[in-house]
Amino acid sequence: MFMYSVKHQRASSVAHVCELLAAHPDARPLAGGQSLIAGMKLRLSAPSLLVDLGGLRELTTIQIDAQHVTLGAMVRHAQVAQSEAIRKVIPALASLAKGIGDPMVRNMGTVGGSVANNDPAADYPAAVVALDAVVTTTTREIAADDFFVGMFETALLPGELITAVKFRIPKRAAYLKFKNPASRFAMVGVFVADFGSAVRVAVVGASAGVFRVAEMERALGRRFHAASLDGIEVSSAELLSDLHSQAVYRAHLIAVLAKRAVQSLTESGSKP
Amino acid sequence: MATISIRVNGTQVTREMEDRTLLVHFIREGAGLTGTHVGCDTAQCGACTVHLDGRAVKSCNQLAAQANGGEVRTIEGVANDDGSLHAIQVAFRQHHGLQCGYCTPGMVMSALDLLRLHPTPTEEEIAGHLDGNLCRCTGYYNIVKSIQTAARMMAGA
Amino acid sequence: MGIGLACFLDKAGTGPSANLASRGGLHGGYETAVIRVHSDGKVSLFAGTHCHGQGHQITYAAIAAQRMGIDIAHISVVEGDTDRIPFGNGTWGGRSVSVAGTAIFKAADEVMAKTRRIAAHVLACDAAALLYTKGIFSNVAGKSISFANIADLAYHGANLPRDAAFSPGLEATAFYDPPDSNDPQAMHLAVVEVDADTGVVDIQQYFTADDCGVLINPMIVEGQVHGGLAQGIGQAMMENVAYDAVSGQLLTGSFMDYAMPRADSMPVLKTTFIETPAPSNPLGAKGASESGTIGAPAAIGNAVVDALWHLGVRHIALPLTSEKVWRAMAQARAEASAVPPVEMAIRPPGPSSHTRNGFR
Amino acid sequence: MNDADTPRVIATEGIEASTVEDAQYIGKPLLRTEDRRLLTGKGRYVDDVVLPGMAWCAFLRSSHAHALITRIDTQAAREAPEVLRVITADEWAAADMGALTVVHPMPFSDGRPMNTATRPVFARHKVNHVGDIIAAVVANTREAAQDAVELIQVEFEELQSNVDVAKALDQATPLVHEQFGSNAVFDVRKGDEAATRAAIDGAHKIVELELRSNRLAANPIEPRSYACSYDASEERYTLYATTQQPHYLRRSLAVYALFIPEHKLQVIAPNVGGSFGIKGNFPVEVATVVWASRLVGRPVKWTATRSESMMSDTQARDHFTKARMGFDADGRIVGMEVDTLAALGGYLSNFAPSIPGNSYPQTITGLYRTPNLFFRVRGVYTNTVPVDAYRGSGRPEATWVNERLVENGARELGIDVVDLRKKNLIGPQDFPYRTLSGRSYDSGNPPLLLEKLLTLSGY
Repeated sequence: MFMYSVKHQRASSVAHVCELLAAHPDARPLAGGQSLIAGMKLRLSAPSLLVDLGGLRELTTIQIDAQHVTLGAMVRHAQVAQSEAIRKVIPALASLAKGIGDPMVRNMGTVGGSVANNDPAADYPAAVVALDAVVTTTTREIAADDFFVGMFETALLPGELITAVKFRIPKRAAYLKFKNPASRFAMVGVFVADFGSAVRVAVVGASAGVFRVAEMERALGRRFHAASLDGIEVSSAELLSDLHSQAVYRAHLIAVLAKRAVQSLTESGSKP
Repeated sequence: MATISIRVNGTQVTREMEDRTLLVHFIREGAGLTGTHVGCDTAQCGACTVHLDGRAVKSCNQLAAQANGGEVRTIEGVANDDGSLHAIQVAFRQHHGLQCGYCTPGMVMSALDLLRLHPTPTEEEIAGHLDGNLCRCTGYYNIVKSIQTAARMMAGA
Repeated sequence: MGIGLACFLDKAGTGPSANLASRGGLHGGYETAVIRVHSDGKVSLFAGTHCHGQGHQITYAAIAAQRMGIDIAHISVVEGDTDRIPFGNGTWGGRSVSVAGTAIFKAADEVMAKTRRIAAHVLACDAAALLYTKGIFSNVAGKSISFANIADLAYHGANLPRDAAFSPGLEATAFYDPPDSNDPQAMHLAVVEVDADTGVVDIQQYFTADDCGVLINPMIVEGQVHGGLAQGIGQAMMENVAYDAVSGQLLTGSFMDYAMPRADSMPVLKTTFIETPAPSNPLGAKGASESGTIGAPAAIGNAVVDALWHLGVRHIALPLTSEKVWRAMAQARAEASAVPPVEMAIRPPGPSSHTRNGFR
Repeated sequence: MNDADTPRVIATEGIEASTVEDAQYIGKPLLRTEDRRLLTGKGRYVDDVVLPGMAWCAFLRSSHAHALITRIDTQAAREAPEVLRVITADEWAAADMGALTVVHPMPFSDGRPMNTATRPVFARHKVNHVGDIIAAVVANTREAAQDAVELIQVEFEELQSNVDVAKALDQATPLVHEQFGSNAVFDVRKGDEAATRAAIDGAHKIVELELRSNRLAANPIEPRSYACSYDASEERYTLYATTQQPHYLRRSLAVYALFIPEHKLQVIAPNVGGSFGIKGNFPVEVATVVWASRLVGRPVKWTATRSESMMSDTQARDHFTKARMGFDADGRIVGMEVDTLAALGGYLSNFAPSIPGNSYPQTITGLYRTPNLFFRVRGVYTNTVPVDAYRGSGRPEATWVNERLVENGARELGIDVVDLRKKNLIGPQDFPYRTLSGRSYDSGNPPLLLEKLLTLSGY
């Protein structure tokens, strides 16, 4: 398929992006474009203008301090996957990035694009929620738990642009993904993050959007061990059934992946 | 319409094309280099893989305008300047790493990207890296072998 | 762990045409080849098949060059142009080498018979007494003439006897209708491991033994085995065109939903061959392209049943997706509720939930 | 040539043909001559062909599996910028054009001819699968053609659909082609039903399975593509086509579909990027491309997008089978009974009926001595993309049935799966071996092949 006619304009600054988005209500910011362009080619969306963020170097920085890893919105997945510094502080984040799509997609796709798109089967929302991140936009800061609203829906207002995502560095964390055999998106992805004081478990791929599993979080908060998850079942009532998996199987996979994620963090000799 | 100018295999190519033109169509129709192929429309098959500013990308999944001012290397730019085959091309031939040849340019460009990052990959790393490249003919065995051999040849060069 | 076997056969090089017609077929089973020697002794070889990845050029050239005793580099293979090539039936059903290859073989013989006649005429001896090696005919007297020189004479036309057997030019067309199809056979052995928690089937090792007659180019034949196998593994493990049961909508409308094997889907593989010549063609060749797709679903299906037989699993439908395998295990356990459930082993995770082995 | 006794593990590393002495080329892993071209991006596939003044074709395809077409309005598309021509079934019919022909029909066992509804170039009045072609647009650019396709307005009256092969012949299942009064295409029976039943019923062990062979898409990575130019002064067509059977494509177009003298149509198949069967049958789009090149007086090209391929390339397999196999106490097969429903799609493609009707039963007993065989195969219409040849064509379906029965037989008898196979394998001395499925196997040595496999695998 070939996309509908569209205008392309490269933005020179974040302010310029805001200007263009304000002037063209049906404009879309274009980050890496790995989902947006693909969707436009299938004629699933038809913005009149694409505001290309590709030239905005100020959005490509990775900042790490004692508590946080902050990724500029235009940081590519490959950058995260290959970053020694990130691998040192949140290896799960680097490994999540390394599992997105394929090498070519990772060379183009961006954190900001993925988070703003909020594909229910995308990986990043799991990290954002489990790592209790803050999404910084051109106008405000949004807590992870408030950011993802529904399928492909976020708290972003028209004209608002993500500029960075600030992840909290956990004591330990792991992300495991059961790949859809065709698309390589997550059929189920489970991100477990242990902050010492609390544990966060975020699931993607299984329902209309990322969600947390409170019962698992409480159990792991009491004792961070795979056995703590014994008997905890995720209800399949709200989960997706589609060509690739029925809800019941997704629910089962969540339990299995969560256990394996925890186990990978508690097994002797394994890295934090 | 937009004026798009991209350096393709060392030659500056400037064309007036619709904004919606994909990079792959700029390469195939604008630059006239048809070695880069289109095999799907959802960025799964990787037949369209080229290098943009040194990194492998799927040229069917971005606008030519996004690459404006950039530098693209395609399969036509892989062989040595004297016309002899690059080590990776020699290895693909040696190991029967191609059959119909349609996915091959994307495979080669993707493999070169891997060898840039990991000059001595294991079989498992190679197979993992080819996640974005579908081949329907070879069963991948000879492709993986080809890339391993190319790695050895390139290290020895 | 499970081991699965499949023993099976293909039917290739369908023919003769009359046999097809007797079953209602409106198309033939023959194939066409033209061997055209040019005036300098170089050769264009035209075939009515069409290559789409199988390496016809080198395979056909090998047959012609060996039969003609000339350098393979002196042969160009031409396919895929109805204005240049006599009517051919094309490439399908594992027929190109056994049928078109034989047409080439026969055209080569016809060209060489004439070449020999001309050589005998020039060297003034009996054709049967000529020795032919390395592209040169020689007689007992030690006089000789090269293949290229004969071609030159044939196209000059001036110094040939005025006899139909010595008409100018040097080319032959063969329409070859095989007397029978051939029956390539193969056997597969798959070793799988089933993840008891998730139902993920990991094909750990795969072994194939093929008897596709005489191998003209073993590198290419092995490539055909590999490629077919990937598609067979695809049918076994993941490929499935799905339609909505109610609306009839195509659910697998793109590569986002139609899963196919990738490099990391392939198991460790070992191949072997025996060569029982096909009796119906002088090359002894049989079809070699389909064994992978034929045997893999059965071998893998049998291996998974082997792995789960003790649970009471007797059959799982294709493709063997992890969910189906998981459900089969769960159902078998439920049905055998008297039997205590097998403990769910927790396995350490790999880089993703689904790791693969390397290659051989 | 190797001794049949000598197993050969092949080195995949090829050798340069120039290193071979004395023209002994057969049996050598010679490197391919086309690789240099294909590895440097110099391959030439149909979509690489650009003809001077070339226009583009795009198709409007049915989004419904089964529906009546109550109205088609092409006016907006015809008036859209850059559009040269809009074609529908009415124009095709008005021009007295032909259709695809099934080149390998299968009858009913009682002698009636099969129920033939061939795949049309344009669906008229009714669509029978998602992807069925309703109209074509020819325009100056690919994008304009695609844009104009969306301007064609079609009103449908949706019908209930029939997509499950297992239910295709059920009383309640809607008919794809009303005129036949059934979804059956053909019904082939072979073998001695009573003797086979008796042998199986009296067997020491009976294995019975319901098996499905899943529906597949061949998906060569190169999508189908056709580019045709028409020379009015010579009334000659030159067609570049993704095909594995150039002459048959010419014949289909010339003799059955467009009635062009064969000498006025040149088919060129350049590099073909994989096919596996699907580029062998007659692809309906090509007829439109060739015809349109004359109608608009310019070269016309169509290249499938992958989404289009998924709903228009012929698909494969899709069988539902009930099968039984009986064994004696030693594990010898005493009989096999097979009843298969094979989906052929919404229409018949060229070779479709012969795949389940002929190739499938011919290999159903595999390499095992089977003293009693009865099989019944019924081809059926469903509201799905037409089915045709794909690598294996009938043999994978047959092997799936045969080998699953043998495997479960061994397990239920408690006989080692290898031992049971050895007992039943055809021996080298049995060739040529005539089977009850109607085939004579030419040559082979199955026991040796099994030994080689077991040695190789260290079983």
